[in-house]
Amino acid sequence: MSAYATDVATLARKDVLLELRSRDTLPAMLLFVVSALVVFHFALPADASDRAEIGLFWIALVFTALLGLTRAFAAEREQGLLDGLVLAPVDRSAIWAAKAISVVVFLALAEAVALPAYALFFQPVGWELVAAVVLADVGIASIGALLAAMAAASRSRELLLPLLFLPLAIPAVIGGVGASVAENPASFLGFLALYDAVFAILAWASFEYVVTE
Amino acid sequence: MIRGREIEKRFGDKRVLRGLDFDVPEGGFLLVTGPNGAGKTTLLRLLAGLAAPNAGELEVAVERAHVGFLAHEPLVYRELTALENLDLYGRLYRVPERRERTGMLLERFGLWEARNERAGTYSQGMLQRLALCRTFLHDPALLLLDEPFAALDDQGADLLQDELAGGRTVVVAAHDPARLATLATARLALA
Amino acid sequence: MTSAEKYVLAAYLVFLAAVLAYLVIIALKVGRLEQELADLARLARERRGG
Amino acid sequence: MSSPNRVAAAALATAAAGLLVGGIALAIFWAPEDADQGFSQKIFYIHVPVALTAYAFFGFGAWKALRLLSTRDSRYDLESYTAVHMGVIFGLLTLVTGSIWAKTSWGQWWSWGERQLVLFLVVFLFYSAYFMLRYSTDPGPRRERNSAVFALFGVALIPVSFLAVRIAGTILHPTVFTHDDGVAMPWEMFLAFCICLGGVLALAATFYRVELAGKRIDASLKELREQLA
Repeated sequence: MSAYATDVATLARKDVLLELRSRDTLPAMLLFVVSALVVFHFALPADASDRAEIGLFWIALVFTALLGLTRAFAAEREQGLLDGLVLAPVDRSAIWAAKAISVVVFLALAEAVALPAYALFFQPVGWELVAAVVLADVGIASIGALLAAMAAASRSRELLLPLLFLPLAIPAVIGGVGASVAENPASFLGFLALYDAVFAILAWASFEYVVTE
Repeated sequence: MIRGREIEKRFGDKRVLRGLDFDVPEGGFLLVTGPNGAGKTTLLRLLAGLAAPNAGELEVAVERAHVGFLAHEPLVYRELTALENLDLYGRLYRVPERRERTGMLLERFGLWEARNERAGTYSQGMLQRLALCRTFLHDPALLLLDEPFAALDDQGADLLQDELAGGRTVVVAAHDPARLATLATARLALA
Repeated sequence: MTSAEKYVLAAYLVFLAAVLAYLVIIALKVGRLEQELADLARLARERRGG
Repeated sequence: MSSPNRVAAAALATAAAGLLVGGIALAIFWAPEDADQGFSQKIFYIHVPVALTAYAFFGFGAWKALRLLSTRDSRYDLESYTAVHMGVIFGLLTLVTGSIWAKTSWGQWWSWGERQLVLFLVVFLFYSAYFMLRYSTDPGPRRERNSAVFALFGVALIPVSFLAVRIAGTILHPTVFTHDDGVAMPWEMFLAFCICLGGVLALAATFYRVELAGKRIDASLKELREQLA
């Protein structure tokens, strides 16, 4: 594998190992997404439209992602470790790529629980919803990983990350909800792919500036 | 090896370093002294490439792969064991015969018995020794050490002193340079 | 005035109000800067005057 | 401000005043009324120029951010910050005049069908977060670079959100009413519009220079205070 891919793999393995060791982000995300869906059930009127239910699913997804992202650079921040990674002879965007991959992994695990729960509580899950979720995860993780590193340098991290993240997540929600509801989801899935590409490239190119001075 | 001319570094409106000149030849030993907040750590971060000067010219004729940086923080993950931490850095620095070198360093710095314990369970002194293992893991040509003797007991300090004498280029920041006075080939006092 | 005219007037007044508010903010800022400059000048004189 | 700057600023200010007064007068008294919207369409002459100016500032702020990242010269940080700050002020003005226009055209202060305004709301929310990022990060290279990167994300968000709001329109809330102010309008209207636009842009440039000068004086006073302390 190319040197870059090796570094990304090394760093991603470390992120997943850290999570398995501390076991604080993943259980929280799983519990959060299911309890959010249950709360939504009570929040919705009995004859709620499909679109209302789908909309709430996507809100649950975005906030579950936020939960994971708030913890994304927790270890590096609390132990002042980012310098260690930035010092290494590694392309700094590999740190971002590894973190984004680990966020996608945690999100996917949370969705592996959320989608069946949604099918159980609300309505059957179509392939287009699953495709939209996968595509949205990529965009959310790419942007979120960069914003998490940015917020790590600020004083009020937990407060700042949602503010930075939500406006950027609006297109993902529009694409996601649209794909799940529209007769031909193709245009929405295509939009999500464009959204992923634009922001993944921008995040990949600008991460270096977020971690060096 | 390192050349600095009129180096200046500002943090917001506070000027931390101003008009600094220094030269460190190959194998040289520069001792940087000064009270806390004088900018010693900032200077080391500039040399390590973690930050760039706002003005002036700085040349470090060594790539990141050959720089060893011992910071205030040990830069090791508390949730991972000593072995896992060194394995991570070993891969990132592409250290040849990673396992053998890791074992040798842990042995030398007296951490072999605790190699499978999480760094979070280590005492401050043990953490500092693990940080030293991390710093020397890739056999760096340039050593940047920030208050290296802090939190080290005598035995650890002796180990470090032997390592420093190994002919590498070294820049050390310390505010009580007792142990280093003999080794220093040049000094830089920051006000 | 028709209701449409009222609303159009309102829109332009909002714009005017924004411009004036901004002028007030800038004026206050200039005043603060002058005050700060005066303090510094006094400080400098004390330092030099001994 | 150095003297040539002061002359330039004065010239800009007078140009702004002249263009604005002339433009608005033309728009209200000379330009023909819109066929279906009638007199309420006159808000167009202030709403659209202000919106375009806001976008111009966001683009300008992103350009300065790019300059900061490539040259590390913190002079650009102040310029990028001022530009985004002006962009948000004009953004607020756009939302207010836009909702007044919605009220007089369709009787409600906000209509999700009006794509331009919805897009503007998303962009406005984003750049408001820019200030949260600046206020919660200590001054220094870290804040400058994070703000710069964030400003670049804003510029990428504008076209992406434009597309998102457009496709959202097809299913989520069919656009019942919208101000499709295409350029196919009588030349008188277009002329009045251009003059108003020139006036607003000149006014914006004046404010930008004044605010930037204010921020620079602030910075040098702080530095002076540090040396004297």
